[in-house]
Amino acid sequence: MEILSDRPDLAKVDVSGVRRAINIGLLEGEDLAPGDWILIHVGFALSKIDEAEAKSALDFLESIGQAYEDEIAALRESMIEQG
Amino acid sequence: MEILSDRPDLAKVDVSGVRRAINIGLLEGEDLAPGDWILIHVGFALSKIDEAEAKSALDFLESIGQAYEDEIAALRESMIEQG
Amino acid sequence: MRFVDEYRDADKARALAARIAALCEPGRTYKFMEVCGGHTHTIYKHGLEDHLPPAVTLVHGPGCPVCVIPMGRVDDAISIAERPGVIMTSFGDMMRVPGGRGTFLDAMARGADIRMVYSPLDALKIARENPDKKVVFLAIGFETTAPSTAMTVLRAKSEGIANFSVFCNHVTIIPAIKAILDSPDLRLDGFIGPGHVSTVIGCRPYAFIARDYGKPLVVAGFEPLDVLQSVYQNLVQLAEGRVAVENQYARVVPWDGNPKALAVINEVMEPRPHFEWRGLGFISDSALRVREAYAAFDAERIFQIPGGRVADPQACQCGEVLKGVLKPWECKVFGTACTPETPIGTCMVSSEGACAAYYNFGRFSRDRVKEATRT
Amino acid sequence: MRFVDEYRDADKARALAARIAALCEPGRTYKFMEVCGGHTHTIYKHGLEDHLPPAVTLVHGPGCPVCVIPMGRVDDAISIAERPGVIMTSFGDMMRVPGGRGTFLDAMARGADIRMVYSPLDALKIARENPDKKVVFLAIGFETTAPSTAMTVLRAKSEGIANFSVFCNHVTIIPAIKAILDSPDLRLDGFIGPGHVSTVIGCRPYAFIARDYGKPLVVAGFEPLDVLQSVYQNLVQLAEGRVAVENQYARVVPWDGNPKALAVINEVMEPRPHFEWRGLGFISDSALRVREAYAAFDAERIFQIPGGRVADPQACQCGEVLKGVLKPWECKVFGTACTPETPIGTCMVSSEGACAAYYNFGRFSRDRVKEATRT
Amino acid sequence: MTTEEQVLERIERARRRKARVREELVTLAHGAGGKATRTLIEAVFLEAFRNPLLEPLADGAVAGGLAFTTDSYVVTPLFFPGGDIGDLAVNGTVNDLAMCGARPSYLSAAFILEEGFPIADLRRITATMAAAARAAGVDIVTGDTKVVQRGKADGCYITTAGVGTVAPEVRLSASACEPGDAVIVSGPIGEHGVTVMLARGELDIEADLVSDTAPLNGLTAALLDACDAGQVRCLRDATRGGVATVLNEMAEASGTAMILDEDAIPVRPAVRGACELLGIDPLYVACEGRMVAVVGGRSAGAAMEALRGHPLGAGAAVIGRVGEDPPGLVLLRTAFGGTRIVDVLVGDPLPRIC
Amino acid sequence: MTTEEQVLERIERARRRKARVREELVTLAHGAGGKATRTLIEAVFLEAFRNPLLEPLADGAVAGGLAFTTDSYVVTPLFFPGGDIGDLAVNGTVNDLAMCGARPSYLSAAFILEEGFPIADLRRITATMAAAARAAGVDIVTGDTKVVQRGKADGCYITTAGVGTVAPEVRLSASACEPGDAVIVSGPIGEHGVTVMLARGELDIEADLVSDTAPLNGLTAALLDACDAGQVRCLRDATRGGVATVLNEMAEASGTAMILDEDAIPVRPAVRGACELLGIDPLYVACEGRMVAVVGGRSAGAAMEALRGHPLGAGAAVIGRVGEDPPGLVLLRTAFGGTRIVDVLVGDPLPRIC
Ligand code: SF4
Ligand code: SF4
Ligand SMILES: [Mg+2]
Ligand SMILES: [Mg+2]
Ligand SMILES: [Mg+2]
Ligand SMILES: [Mg+2]
Ligand SMILES: [Mg+2]
Ligand SMILES: [Mg+2]
Ligand SMILES: [Mg+2]
Ligand SMILES: [Mg+2]
Ligand SMILES: [Mg+2]
Ligand SMILES: [Mg+2]
Repeated sequence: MEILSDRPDLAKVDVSGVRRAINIGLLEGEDLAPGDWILIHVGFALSKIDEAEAKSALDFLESIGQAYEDEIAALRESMIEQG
Repeated sequence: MEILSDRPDLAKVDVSGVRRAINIGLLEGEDLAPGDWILIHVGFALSKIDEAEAKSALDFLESIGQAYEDEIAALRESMIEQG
Repeated sequence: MRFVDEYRDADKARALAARIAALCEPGRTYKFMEVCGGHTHTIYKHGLEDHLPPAVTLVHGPGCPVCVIPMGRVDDAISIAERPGVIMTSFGDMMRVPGGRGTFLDAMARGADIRMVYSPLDALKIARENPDKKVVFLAIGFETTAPSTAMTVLRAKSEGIANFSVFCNHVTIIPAIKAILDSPDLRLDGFIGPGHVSTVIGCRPYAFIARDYGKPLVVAGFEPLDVLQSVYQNLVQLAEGRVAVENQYARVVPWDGNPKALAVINEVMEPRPHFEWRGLGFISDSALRVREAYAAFDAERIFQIPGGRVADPQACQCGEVLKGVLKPWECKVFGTACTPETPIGTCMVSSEGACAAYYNFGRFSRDRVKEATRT
Repeated sequence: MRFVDEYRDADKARALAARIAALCEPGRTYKFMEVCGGHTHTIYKHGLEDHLPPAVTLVHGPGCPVCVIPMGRVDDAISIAERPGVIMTSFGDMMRVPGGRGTFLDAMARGADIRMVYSPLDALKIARENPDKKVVFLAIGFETTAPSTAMTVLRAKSEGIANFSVFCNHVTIIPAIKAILDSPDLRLDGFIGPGHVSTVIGCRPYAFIARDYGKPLVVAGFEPLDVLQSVYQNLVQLAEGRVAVENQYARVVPWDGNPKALAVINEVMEPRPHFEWRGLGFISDSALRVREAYAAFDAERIFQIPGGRVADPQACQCGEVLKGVLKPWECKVFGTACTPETPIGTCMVSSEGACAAYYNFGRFSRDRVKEATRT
Repeated sequence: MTTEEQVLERIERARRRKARVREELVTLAHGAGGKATRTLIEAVFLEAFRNPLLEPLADGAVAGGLAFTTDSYVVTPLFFPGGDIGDLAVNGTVNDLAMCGARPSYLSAAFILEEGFPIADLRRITATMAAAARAAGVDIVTGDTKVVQRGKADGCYITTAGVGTVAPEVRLSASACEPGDAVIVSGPIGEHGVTVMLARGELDIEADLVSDTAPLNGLTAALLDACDAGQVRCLRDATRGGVATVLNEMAEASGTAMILDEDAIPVRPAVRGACELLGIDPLYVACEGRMVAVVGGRSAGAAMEALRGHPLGAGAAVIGRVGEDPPGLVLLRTAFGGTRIVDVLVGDPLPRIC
Repeated sequence: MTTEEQVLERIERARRRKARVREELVTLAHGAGGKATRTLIEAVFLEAFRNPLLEPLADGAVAGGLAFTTDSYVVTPLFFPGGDIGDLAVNGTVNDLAMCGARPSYLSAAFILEEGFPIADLRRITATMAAAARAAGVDIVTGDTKVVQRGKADGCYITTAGVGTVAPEVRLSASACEPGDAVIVSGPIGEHGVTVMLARGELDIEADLVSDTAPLNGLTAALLDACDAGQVRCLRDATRGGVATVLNEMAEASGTAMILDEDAIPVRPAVRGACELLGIDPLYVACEGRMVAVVGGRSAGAAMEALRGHPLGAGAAVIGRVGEDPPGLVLLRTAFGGTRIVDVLVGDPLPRIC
């Protein structure tokens, strides 16, 4: 995301090389900086993405994934034992 | 030519089966009747054709034509005489 | 077709041609000017000159309404047409007339709404059907069309059609003929008088030509036999040593014209002090404008028009052609730079223009064509 | 793509699915309603139900903004669009929504100028570029889109764009959830809360659901793992015997929402006393209208709209589907008379509509499809 | 002083110069079928695509026993007395194949529809097309449909293309016309063009006229059958630009003179009347079911017999002959006994008649 | 109470009913390439013109060793990154011939120009067409030009038709797909459609994308060469309606299920990003230089090798397989590990992308 100098309420966002000017008037007061991720809806930025929260949510998912793989592995072993 | 009853300034003219409504406002005062021939220019009747004058002009042309044919015939005869 | 076919008869033409040939004094040449572009068209369309002896030459006059419109007026018309909300209406002949900024066709391509009409009444109809547009009728022509324009203005007024106006370019025939007669480099033996114009103005206004200039004038119809007969009547006068105004077209032209038409013109229009004619320059009292009383229908008053004068292209010799001083093919650009496709002068546009008629219908030497078509 | 791909991972989905299955009490079935149409779309687009045990059913709620617009409002919008000089602008989803007189597409075919936009700002741009037209933005949506509409009105005012107005159909989510909860024929175990709406309103307004109705609600994001995780969190609450509002989507949704957005809505709009919801009937205080102070931008005030109520088609069971009482395929006309091509109800139009999502993405029995795609 | 002959020579040089488009924008004249159209085609399309099959700019291309042609139809009004855009689109392409000496086999039909176009009108048009295809013995085997926004078309445009087979002994070409050949038209001219102009209603003129639109492949087959091999030099349907334009193209391609007899040219009274009223020349008015055939003098009698024996050629007439001089021109001996040139049309923009 | 299975059966019956146009007026949806387009074509055009060659509604008609096809091009804007209406018009028709298994021979080109269209743009377009024709090894041998009044078109519409020759052993048909066949795309999908949408400027979105427009006849020749006779079952260029539409037509015609693997479908990041932003599915987005090939399992390896060895097939991928059940449907195994149906598009009106 890059903030356009001439229009403080507009920012240029980039999603996988696709760029669009976005109105960031609804994030007034937020501390926006280039590199931030924002949620866009019908041309307006609605929310700034909280990287810490994102990380903790993903960590949770990872942990479940890991636990699951451990279980699967355990299950396989037990099956081999049985077989 | 037929005069339209609902619009006294309009007449329907017919040229070889081609019909057009014509403004006859410029012939006001002329005695127009269905069957009359009129001269039309850009949608207006400019003049009523004078059948007597037309006939006399054609008569003149016919007479020349006739005289010419007589002459040609005379010429031919004289040529035959000569030949 | 009645009043048409009987005037296109080849046998009668040959008979008349023989009379014409017989009337020519040996060793003398004759030049007659057909004033009206309609006659020019007839002459070339039917190959009338093939019936004339070499001693008789027809000279094409200034009577093509399209040919005499100066470039400045074309530009003015385009400038009106290009205003937002304007529909310009015009006879088809005007579509390819070049102004300083191209033709109507070019203006249409740039976005102007210009529509072809066959009658000023069609323009009025368009105005009626497009109340949110300003519909302008580009009025051109001699006294033949002026009454139609005037009638249409009267109708617009009586119907209360406020979005209709006329860009008036009507011209009058008598001052033009006078200008021709006064030009020093001209040698003419007589005139073929304009048939349709005379329907309106009658035959009296030509009296001065016989009286003051000693030339015969025969008002003629538009079928080829009409024209041929008027040549004949000119020659008869000359042979009999008299000059007069005669009316070959009496079946249509009343000696006194159409008083109603004249009254209508006079009601709506008045003479302009000056008007520029293409190639001929400014001629006094030679054109009509809309009277003050009808200002609401006068496009010249409604729209601010540039009104600039545009000099004719250097190469253009239309003036000489219109005066009958040059034959079309004697113009330096005839058929090369100036063609009906890419006209430089207006005479190359309308099928009534001398150059266009000559180029389209008669470009090749008459002898060669006659030879080729011999059966 | 960041924040996208990592939430579409099949392995993580399988792991979470195993947890979900493990959380289900044997013999018990669970019904969770995803309130938001965006979730419905996610569920079908990614085949999320394939990861759910048979005991867990997802029920599609009234959160598709297109699906809740009553036919009368569609007709009103068309009647505005058909006024001369009007350009109606709308999100693409609305194009095929049937009113009593056909759809926007039909109105366009009849001559209305209706244009698809992706943002109300695009509509404002169209207004700027067409000063001689009246440009109306058809505003639909929950609190997610209402701030954008309000911001656009503020911008129109500050720029002095007088030819722009909004036909306001914004609705609010809480009264709708309350109406669902109050409907007698419903059995739900918990809610998947709307992620985008919550970005604006935050999580506090849902407190009454846990407190007064004893149901859990987990605000969820729009990637399939988000939704799956919110099912998991619902089940965890139930397993632990507690009910609460939880925020699965904390990376985007602040607990207190977006105060600026709420302020902007409040500046420009006020609650309507009543608003009709398709299939659900009139719900009090469930929609927004433009405040008196912004009357100049309110299409409802500018244009005289018929404002008629059009009864839903006899066969339409959208109300039951929106309340989650019927599964889409249980509607009598589903897939026969009512298809995405020829929708009878609005749920068949938008890809967020439960019926359309089910028809387009999941029409076939899950088992047969699973069998077919087994690698 | 330059003589008239010198001027004429100068003009001929100017006419032989490479076509050049002077306009910056496309004008209606570029679509009218006259000189501007020809210039655009030569200076832009031929210049860009140049290849031996395209070069003759004939009704279609012929190669390896196959003829191939296309035309777009943008006529307004879509429905007119005697036909509609549908049979125009089928007959027009059938005819272009027939003019190549081909037996038409298959047609394609691509539709550009304007948003808001009545489905009922579309059904009416497709029904006419189907009937026309049946009458011509061809199938419409492939097609396409596009819809454009309101104001980006005029209801319905149709583009047809056609393929047909050409017998090995048939080799028609405008350049094959020879002095002594007979110039034939297959029937009265100008009916289609006048009918459509009047059908637009703007002229407030009525006439008992119907379009001449018809498939000419039966007629051309009969003609080719009846004449000795090689005697049919060239066939052209006299569409946009009319008989005059077709003859000018033939004269130019073959370096011959086409010498017509005005009295011999069949024109129905109503067409003549309308043309007089409108100040146009029937020789330039489009037909959609009439052709010009140039046939070697030796087979002219057989050709006329074959044409007159077919319902679509009942009004066929020999309207002139091919001469030697002046090369590249069309001359007319008028009914009045005079002569004139019939040049390529530099007309005012015509209404959309096809 | 009716069960879900009963409902599904009822739906299938409804879907098999004869297509019927319910609208009275043509809407933009009739041109979008989805269900409405199909309905219009079946209920109006096929109904009127019905014949065995037209019936398959394929890319073109094939008979007697000859393929024949047509398409109109109405794209806006006329010029876009990677191409313009000119190469679209040439490549599109070349590709339709190639999809018939034909070697393209000749093209026709019919232009409908709007009064006021810049001659310079026309020159630019014809130059692109000439270059595209050269690249594809075909000649534009016949054509037509019409000019319509301002406001009756959108600058320039082009209709091309094409003929080509089909080798006797090549017989491609949507109905030939069999369970066990591999479903292949020749490269990343959706680039043309997204490029044109963004080029209109209305979305205010930029992306580093160019149209994929390209002539595929070289690629199809290589493919047909590499595979055993009969192993290439069907080829389709994935234009309006995209890969999803093409696969639905194949599934329906052959009574098979097309089973896709979302992970295997090549989509460039910028296409994916733009589609996410616009809420559209790349499977429905038009390509103008990509094809779907269904190849017998036995030749799938050879097919992939041939495709990958050609510059226009470097990004080819096997995206799925043909299955037996449920007949007539396209299924997708999602990256998320779920499954869904990929139905025929009933989309909102798309911008004019071809
Ligand atoms: S050739 Fe052209 S420039 Fe010369 S007089 Fe004739 S119209 Fe005028
Ligand atoms: S099938 Fe149609 S009518 Fe029935 S609930 Fe769904 S959208 Fe409404
Ligand atoms: Mg032809
Ligand atoms: Mg053709
Ligand atoms: Mg043709
Ligand atoms: Mg197609
Ligand atoms: Mg229209
Ligand atoms: Mg195709
Ligand atoms: Mg095709
Ligand atoms: Mg195609
Ligand atoms: Mg053509
Ligand atoms: Mg335009």
